[in-house]
Amino acid sequence: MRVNVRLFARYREAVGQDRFELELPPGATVETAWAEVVRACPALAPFGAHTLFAVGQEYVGRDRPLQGGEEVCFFPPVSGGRHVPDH
Amino acid sequence: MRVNVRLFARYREAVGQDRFELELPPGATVETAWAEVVRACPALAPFGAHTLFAVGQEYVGRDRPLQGGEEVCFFPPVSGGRHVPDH
Amino acid sequence: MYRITDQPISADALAELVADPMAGGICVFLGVVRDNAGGRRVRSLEYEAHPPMAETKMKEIAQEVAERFGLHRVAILHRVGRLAVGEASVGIAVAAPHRRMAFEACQYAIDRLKVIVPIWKKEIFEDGEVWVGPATTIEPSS
Amino acid sequence: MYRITDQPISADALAELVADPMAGGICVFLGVVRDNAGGRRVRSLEYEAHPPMAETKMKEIAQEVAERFGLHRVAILHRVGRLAVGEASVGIAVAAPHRRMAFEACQYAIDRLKVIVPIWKKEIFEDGEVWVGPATTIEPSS
Repeated sequence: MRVNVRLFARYREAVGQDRFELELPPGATVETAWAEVVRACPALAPFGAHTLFAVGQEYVGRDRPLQGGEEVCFFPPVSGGRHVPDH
Repeated sequence: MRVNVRLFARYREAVGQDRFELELPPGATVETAWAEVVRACPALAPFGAHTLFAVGQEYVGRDRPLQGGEEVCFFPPVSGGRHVPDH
Repeated sequence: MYRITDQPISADALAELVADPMAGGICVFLGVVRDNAGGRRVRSLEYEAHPPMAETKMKEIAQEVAERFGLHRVAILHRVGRLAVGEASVGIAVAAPHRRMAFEACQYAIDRLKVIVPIWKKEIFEDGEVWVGPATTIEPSS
Repeated sequence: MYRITDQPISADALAELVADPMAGGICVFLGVVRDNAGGRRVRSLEYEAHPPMAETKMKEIAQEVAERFGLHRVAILHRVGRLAVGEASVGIAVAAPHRRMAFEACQYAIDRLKVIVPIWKKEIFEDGEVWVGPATTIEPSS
């Protein structure tokens, strides 16, 4: 099946594009999609533990099964240690 | 000595003017001035206990002695029982 | 800026007055004329002030904000004259490095304004009117 | 109104959006670009969003405000693109019958926005840049 991947902020910059299609085996989850993308772009690997995921317009967990045609978003985490509000 | 009296809001409306001069004996206080004004305009009498007083731009007590040429303000109190904020 | 005015109050103008490169947040409060008061239908409000003393007291509030919150960017405007439902009678803007401080200082300022600033309003209902003044219980300083 | 925009944010326009005859107070918060972050001098900021999801999450915040405070007059705007020091990146307005509620609800809304709305900013310093995103620790719903 094919899903649409969207990248934001530093992920978009690291990969050099903000969206692409991904071919995944049946039964793939958000985690499967993430692993595929990291394999193609190892620069994303260090962020894995803190990445946020969304499908459609809702945050989801890594184990969320994907359906063909769905859009999965990879949201980069808060920048290293900067949990202080700026305003 | 002569002092300037200023009236605001309902006091201004009750007396029909917002300022006038008052002739007071030496040693007169804010209380003396208030009593004089109430004598001339008894409609103010019921508010006496809650009136606020200011001389210049500062709140003062009833026992504040007045100097010739000073301006004394009589501020009407909050309307009966309406201590609830409106916004 | 601390001013009694007979002109409409603009939140943007207030925010502009407190703008500061070190500010991360600006809190603007507008007090607006409601269509009801004490259960009665309000037609309009008429505000009256002792302008020089009101401005002096507003400046005192800004000094209190500076002492309590360490903030120096405060603007307070209060309108006088007849206002219709929906119009702003008072506007306060506070700029702060962080947002929590902006909210707290702005709320402090409007709470104090209601107590110490000599401004009265006449609530004009369809069936009468009533004067409301500052809720001060402060001890005079002399 | 809950909107991602590339236009300047106006506090007056926000206040206008929440205007209500029953409102006695309107609290407007503007988050503005500070000249420093983490001790470094900021040259500009660049905001990026997932607009449809950001707008959905803003609407959720307004629903939370309605549930917690009983208020239905909330407007949230967030700007994207490059912003200079002093420009507003986010604006929130809340109208309420009484002022305390307006302050509390507005503060609640901006606190939530920082956590759940998918918006990132790149802080551009004189000597480098860094991305900052939502501070969410929420448990995904599925």
